[in-house]
Amino acid sequence: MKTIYEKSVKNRTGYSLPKDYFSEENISNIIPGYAFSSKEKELPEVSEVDVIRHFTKLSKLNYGVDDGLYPLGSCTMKYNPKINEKLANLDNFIYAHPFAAEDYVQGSLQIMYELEKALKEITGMVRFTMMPAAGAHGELTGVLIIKKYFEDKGKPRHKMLIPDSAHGTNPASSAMAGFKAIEVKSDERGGVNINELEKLMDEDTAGLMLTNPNTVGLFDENIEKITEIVHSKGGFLYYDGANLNALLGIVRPGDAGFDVVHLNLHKTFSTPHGGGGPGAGVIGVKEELEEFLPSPIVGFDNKRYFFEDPKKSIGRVRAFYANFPVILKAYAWILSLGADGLRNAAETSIINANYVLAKLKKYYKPAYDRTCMHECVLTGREYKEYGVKTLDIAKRLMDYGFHPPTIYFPHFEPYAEETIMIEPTESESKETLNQFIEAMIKIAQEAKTQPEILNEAPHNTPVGRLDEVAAVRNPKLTFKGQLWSLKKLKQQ
Amino acid sequence: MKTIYEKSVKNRTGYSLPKDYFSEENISNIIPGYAFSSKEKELPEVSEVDVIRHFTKLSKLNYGVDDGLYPLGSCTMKYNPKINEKLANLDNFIYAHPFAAEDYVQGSLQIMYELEKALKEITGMVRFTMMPAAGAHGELTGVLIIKKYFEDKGKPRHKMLIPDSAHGTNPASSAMAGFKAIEVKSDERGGVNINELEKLMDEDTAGLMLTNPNTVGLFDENIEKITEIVHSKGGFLYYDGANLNALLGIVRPGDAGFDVVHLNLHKTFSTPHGGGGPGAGVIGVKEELEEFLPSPIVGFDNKRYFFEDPKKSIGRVRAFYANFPVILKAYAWILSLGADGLRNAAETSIINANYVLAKLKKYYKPAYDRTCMHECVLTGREYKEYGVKTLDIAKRLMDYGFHPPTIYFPHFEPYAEETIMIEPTESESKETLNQFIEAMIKIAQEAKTQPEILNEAPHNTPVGRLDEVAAVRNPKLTFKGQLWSLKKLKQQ
Amino acid sequence: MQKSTQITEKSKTKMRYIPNTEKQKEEMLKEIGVSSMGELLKDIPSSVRIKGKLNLPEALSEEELKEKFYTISKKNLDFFSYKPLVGAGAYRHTVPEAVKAIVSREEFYTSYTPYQPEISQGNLQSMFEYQTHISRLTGMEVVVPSIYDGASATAEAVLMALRITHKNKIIVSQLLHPHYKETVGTYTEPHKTEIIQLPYGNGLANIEKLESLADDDTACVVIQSPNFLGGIEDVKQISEIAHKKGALVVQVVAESMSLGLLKFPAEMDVDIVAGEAQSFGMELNFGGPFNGYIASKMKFIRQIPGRMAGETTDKNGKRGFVMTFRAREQDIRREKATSNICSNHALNIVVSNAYLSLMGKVGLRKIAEYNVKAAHYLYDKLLESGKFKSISYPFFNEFMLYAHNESKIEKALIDNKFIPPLRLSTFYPELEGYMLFSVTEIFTKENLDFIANLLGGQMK
Amino acid sequence: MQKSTQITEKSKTKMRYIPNTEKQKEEMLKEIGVSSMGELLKDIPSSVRIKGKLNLPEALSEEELKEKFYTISKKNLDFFSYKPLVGAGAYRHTVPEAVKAIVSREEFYTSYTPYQPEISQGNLQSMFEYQTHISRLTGMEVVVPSIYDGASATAEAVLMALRITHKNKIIVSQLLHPHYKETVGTYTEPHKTEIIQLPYGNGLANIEKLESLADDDTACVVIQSPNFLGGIEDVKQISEIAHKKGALVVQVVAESMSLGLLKFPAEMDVDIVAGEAQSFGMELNFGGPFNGYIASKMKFIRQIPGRMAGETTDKNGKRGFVMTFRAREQDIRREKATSNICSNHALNIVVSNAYLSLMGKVGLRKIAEYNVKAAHYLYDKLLESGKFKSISYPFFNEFMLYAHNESKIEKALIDNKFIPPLRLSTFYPELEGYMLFSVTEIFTKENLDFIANLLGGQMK
Ligand SMILES: Cc1ncc(COP(=O)(O)O)c(C=O)c1O
Ligand SMILES: Cc1ncc(COP(=O)(O)O)c(C=O)c1O
Repeated sequence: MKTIYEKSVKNRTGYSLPKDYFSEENISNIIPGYAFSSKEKELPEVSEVDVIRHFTKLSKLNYGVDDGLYPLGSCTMKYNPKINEKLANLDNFIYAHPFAAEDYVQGSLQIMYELEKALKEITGMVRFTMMPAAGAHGELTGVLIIKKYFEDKGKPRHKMLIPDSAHGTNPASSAMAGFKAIEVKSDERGGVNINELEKLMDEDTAGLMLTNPNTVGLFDENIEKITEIVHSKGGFLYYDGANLNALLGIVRPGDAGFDVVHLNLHKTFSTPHGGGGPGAGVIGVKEELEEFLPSPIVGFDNKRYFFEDPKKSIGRVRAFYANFPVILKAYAWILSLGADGLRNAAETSIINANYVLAKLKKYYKPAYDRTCMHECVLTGREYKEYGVKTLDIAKRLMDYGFHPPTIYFPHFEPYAEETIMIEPTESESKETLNQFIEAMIKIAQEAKTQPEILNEAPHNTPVGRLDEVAAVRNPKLTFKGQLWSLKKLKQQ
Repeated sequence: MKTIYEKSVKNRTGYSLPKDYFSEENISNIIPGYAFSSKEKELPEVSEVDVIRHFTKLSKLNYGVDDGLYPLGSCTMKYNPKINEKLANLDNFIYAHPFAAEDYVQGSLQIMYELEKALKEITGMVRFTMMPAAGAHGELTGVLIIKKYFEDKGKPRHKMLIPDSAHGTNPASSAMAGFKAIEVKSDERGGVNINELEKLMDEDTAGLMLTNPNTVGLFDENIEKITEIVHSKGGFLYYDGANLNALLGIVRPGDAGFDVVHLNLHKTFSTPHGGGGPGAGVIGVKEELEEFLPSPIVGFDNKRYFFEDPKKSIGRVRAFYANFPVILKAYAWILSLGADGLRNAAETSIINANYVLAKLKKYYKPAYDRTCMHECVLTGREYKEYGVKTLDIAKRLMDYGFHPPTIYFPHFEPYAEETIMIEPTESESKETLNQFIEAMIKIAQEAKTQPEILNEAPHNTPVGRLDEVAAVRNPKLTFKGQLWSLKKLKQQ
Repeated sequence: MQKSTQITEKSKTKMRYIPNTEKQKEEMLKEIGVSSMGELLKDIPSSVRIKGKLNLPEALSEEELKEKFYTISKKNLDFFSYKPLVGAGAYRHTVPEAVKAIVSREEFYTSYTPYQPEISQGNLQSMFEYQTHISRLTGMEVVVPSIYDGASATAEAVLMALRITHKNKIIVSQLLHPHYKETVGTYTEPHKTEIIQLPYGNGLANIEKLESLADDDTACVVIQSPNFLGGIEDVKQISEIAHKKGALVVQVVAESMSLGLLKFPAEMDVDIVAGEAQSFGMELNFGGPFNGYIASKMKFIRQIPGRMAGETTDKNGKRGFVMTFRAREQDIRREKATSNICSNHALNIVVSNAYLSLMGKVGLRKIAEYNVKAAHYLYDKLLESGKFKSISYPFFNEFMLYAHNESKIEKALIDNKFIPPLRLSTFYPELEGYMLFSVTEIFTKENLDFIANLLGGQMK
Repeated sequence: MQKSTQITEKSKTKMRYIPNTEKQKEEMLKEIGVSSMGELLKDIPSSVRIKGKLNLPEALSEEELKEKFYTISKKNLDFFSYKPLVGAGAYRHTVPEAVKAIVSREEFYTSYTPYQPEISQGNLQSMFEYQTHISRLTGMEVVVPSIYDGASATAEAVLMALRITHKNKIIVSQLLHPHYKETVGTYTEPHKTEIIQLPYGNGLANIEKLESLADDDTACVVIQSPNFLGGIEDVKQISEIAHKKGALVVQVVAESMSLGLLKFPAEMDVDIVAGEAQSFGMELNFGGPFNGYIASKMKFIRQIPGRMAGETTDKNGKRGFVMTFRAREQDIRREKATSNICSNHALNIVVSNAYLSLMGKVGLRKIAEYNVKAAHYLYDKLLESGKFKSISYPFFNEFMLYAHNESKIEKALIDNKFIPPLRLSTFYPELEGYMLFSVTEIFTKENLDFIANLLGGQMK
């Protein structure tokens, strides 16, 4: 469809402005010549009607959780309750200025404080920062805290252990925090290879970043052993909370020995993914790390909420306190479920994933042949011989009306190749899963009998398979139109 | 797609309830046996996720103004501004109870009062009731007022004149108000046949219901003559305001001699049509009819707003005061446009309609070959010989992505048959109209060359052409499922 | 009006809701083949044209508009926080936000009547589903899913009964909502229908009197249950009496939540149900838009007013829905139509469909039960306090009590953020001193204890 | 935690967000081939399991939840009615409701990163359009449409400059937003980057000092314009000095509305723009989520962090959009990625795309002009009053004034429903007594006259 620029008509108007009763003084007398642009910038000119229709059309080219199953593994695409959207949009919250005095934002502070309290209970951690804007941002914050701890002790450490099954953000965050990322192999049961871990863990190693259940959907049975090994060398255990959904009300990472935890509120705690964000990657820590948290955090003296500054803070990782509406929605979700509801969510998500696994394992060999937690990892390996890639399988699923699962992640040899990572979450009903299973089985048959249908898929989508290579070879990153180039504009 | 009943699963839950701390008293002890139902009623059992997805899917089977051109003649499908939706949903308005004391609803009353003031200025009328829920409801109210006026004078009248071009609600409303509806023919210029009017108008005739511009989109040039004839016999001129959009800021019906006016706020004043309502059909009257308005109406003593009761009110036509949010949105629209904006809307709507007329008249013979006001009436007569009905043309338009215009209305001989009534409104851009015109021209060609494409149209819609005859022959008005019948339930 | 000569000039203000630019309009005028806008207006005699320009406030920007309406809204009470102890035909129930999210989809609220079923299946299937809900709540076979409101639905049901029976006398319970009664009066006035009042006593219609009032000229008996005082009528007994005289029974259900708990009207041999569905997901909105419905037996289908959806198939046999039995309607039958109704309150069909789907079989029952329990709890507590007197009658979620001092009660309640009950003397002079309390699931037990304390204890 | 043995039993509470019923779950367990839920949890050592049950408040119904949050929200000021005279990196501009209606479409807010472009064209095209907007505002060729916020975008831009130049020293204007400065510190800390402060005077960076500070080891100069005091810097002159030393120039734009009026950063020879787009349609929301962007020259594309959309075609030659230059990202490059960023603030891309489309070429300019006029109007009025002192410097919509009595001013403003300006001493001890005023288009001239009167006149 046309871009908004292709709908632009000279002098068309989409804005309204307050009446300008100020004197007709020439702006160019106020703004210094070195900075004043004598021309308007070449944005489109469209009416409100045009804009509403344009974006309504665009929206219909998208697929959201409200449209159906969205089984992206590791992403926990659960239902986003409507009441939470409403509450996050209350005027007194959305118009709150971050520099308004504490007395004027007691409500906002209360939400932050109370969510923290609930998260402490859910995770078994001691203190949280709400600041990180996403999981990866939380990881960076978390590993910086660990780094600072060792520096503060006068014994800086330089390495961070990361399993081969870890999400890409884990090594990337470690690297950003100045650590050398050291890979730990998975064993044949899908967990951390304990022997290797023992070998790698030393006193220059700050710790281990672990996702548990990990990205093959398995709970690491050796968690106690792992904790022991890491702690015995004075290291910290970092919990990547992307998969906490499986453990709500069943295991608290804090109890399992984790020292730093990040939670993806946009996953486990139901806040919407927004086409890629904003979410929140809040970080919880144990006592000894508390004083390193980013500043400020929220305190309460039983009368009044206030900001306070951790003594040895790593400093800010962004301008203000939190992605506030995300915080609020996560809290609303917790309150709506209560302790029993959280456990129900975890258990149902596990049942749903195992159900898919049980029904599909004949057709798509699992990475590990065990029951799983909240997500299962299958593979598309067997269809390679028919000329069908895992990508083809995913694309074909769209023709059946489903969002494809995560593919090619996790990726590590020899267990996890051509992976199809399916996370149905507790929001999916048995009927929906059955439809999905049926489609997957049909596709398995098609792969053998009519592989070209898969190779050419998708067929029923607004556009067909797109050429990603061409996009890099001949980069078009902005709309050019016939008229626009910066040089031309400057010359005018 | 499946109905919500087909998605029901025993014991599934979509509700949440406040905690019930009342005693476990048996309800059947409270409710008398003659009325107590021992069983739940057989509604579906679905979760919130199911409901959201069900209705999201349903929504995508619909076409709204935000999806594109919606040129339904006589319906004024203009853009519904988003800010107005927001304002109508402010908490202090939506939770206001109609029996709250006047002092607590001064805001709501102010909105009603101020809208009335604006409408008085726009129409030239003296007093309004906000009560009628739609145009037809307003018509009934209006003609009841006229009826009561004559009864009050001790000289009841029994007939109401209605042009053949009038909307069906006009005769239907007259009949409901106990009038005999007398048809007045249109002349060859598309207006009221003056000679006939003169013949028909007598002292047992309460008046004439006129739409101006009328339903063929023409302003009745003889309006002064018409007024004179009706008034000379002591009759009243009723203005069906469905087409006021053409006249905003150009003509005030009150100035043109109309005594009663209904406005469709959901047409001219931009409030959304809601898939068929709610709208509002407010009624304005001249002095001599004021005391007959439904009760209550809103007054203001320069300090305080209050309800007041017209002395000889015809009585209520509904339970409460108005479709309040509709009132509010109409007022917001007026304030956003101001006097100049209203006139701009009228003029642009006229230009848009004439543009379509000019471009299409070669292909679809107009009912009258004149310039039009805010809508134009074409016909599909010429394609009959190719076996193509006007209905086929309309259905085919959907394949091109447009909502079809109104068809087969108006219908009167010999001028208005196989009519295609196109009202683009001021919300449409030239580019959109060009696309529509192009589609219409293509269809005209298809009609001659491949009529079966039209006969079988639409082809790209969620369902194909539906069998309306079968729906009556074998009525299925509710979902039966396998299990449900009242008799069975009673027996259980 | 303001005087001005250059109107058409002035109308050139840019407006974000009007895409075409001045330049485009000029181009279009040329392509139309006229020399100016004026030429398109030539049919309008100058005598009827506006001479100056409308005298309206200057156009506001969106932000100015927003400030204005926010300011006006604050002249109302903060109604969210003031729970109403008044119902009387307008009930504050909880409305799940999911319902609001659904009707905020543009496809629902910016579309119109499904004249073109192929691109209106969303609305049509929703009508069909809602018809099913109401059918399963009332036991009736035919459901018109939208008449403006309960009052106009009642009036239309009466007109329907007149047409079916060809009689022109009706008996109306005095405990029919007074506004509904008035509306019935307005609608029947042109037909000179004779309206007989059925008196009441002890909170219920006086059924014995009905025996003597009903006769062979009676078209119908109009009985509301739960009645205006919340009283649950013995509708079956009324039906028996009415049917003996060949009269139809129109049951009015102003509080449709009661259908979650009470028997099917069909089971009470009611012929026509006229209902108000506001309790099914609609906010109070100062009294509207609500949504009326009419439900009746199959045999009356050709006399029913308003739009209905029916199931059918497309040319490939695929299920679809259409508006059906259209030959009753004004656009086809004009003065012979069963009603003049055209636009109705369609969006509220979606609202109630979503609401009833969410509540479902069990939820609706539970809410209805909560209403009964909560209302009786408050009733008992207030009576216990000795500050109120009552006659006792079976009621749903509304009840009347005699209060010694209405204005003191009103003041105490409003000071504590509750909207006071209705003074029944507003409509029934003989009930001077009585107040009509309404209690729904928005009241917690804690709220009710507080109110009972407030009105029964402290207050002197 | 609460002690309890029967957890799995208790988890059987019905929940409207969880469709599967207990019965279905049992069926599914059977079909999975396990005898109980417990069997699926067998990998979890009992030592790490929760022994009791989480100690959380009992689950709330939707209405209870709503009441709770409404009540909490009222502990905040009625912020809609309190216009802020404070900006400092968070600006209250008007947000058209159309923008909010658009991002309330579930297709936008319930979807995720467009990993599957064929069913994500809505997001991808919107990214592309927004990249174009920012490109046309900054003059840059490459735009990353979403980094979390302006502060983290600035930090990422610095890291990018370090990678490009292979140097490890940066010069940072003291008038960079203090929070941004702190964030840059946090991000560069692990790399032991040397950070040199560029001092200021007279409301602007001290450019002369730059000459002496910049050397061949300098990776980049980070300059904010408009700076934290609202001052408009001569960025071109800064670029000249920096480039002479082989350093890159990172321009930070914390108030992107200024781009409506000021020259393209590209025209000032800036290498990387790190911006905060909050002013383009985002509400304040207590400070987030906002949305950062990075824009730079084409030659730096392989060092840029974050997700971008690019145009391509499908197999039929139809235009479509994909995420592009993905080989920079963490999911592909892991520890060698240009950043760890994964989820960003994507929904705000849609917000700003809609906002900038609505404002358009003319609107954005007019708003920027209004901001300048209004801010200077208040500045002039306040100075005239003689109650304030100032140094004079060119500013956009923020300015600092010396106030004799900060707390009196704060009290007068809050009493009259304005949020007071920022005390600059919070961040700059040397600016004790100075306040930073922000004036946007939400202030009418009437508002400003009132404020000028209040602060300049009556108040002693
Ligand atoms: C296991 C894991 N860790 C970390 C992340 C990063 O989280 P975010 O995208 O919120 O930065 C993800 C996101 O997909 C993840 O799946
Ligand atoms: C000319 C005319 N009059 C009256 C009406 C009836 O208005 P409503 O549908 O609001 O009852 C219409 C509606 O389409 C109409 O076009």
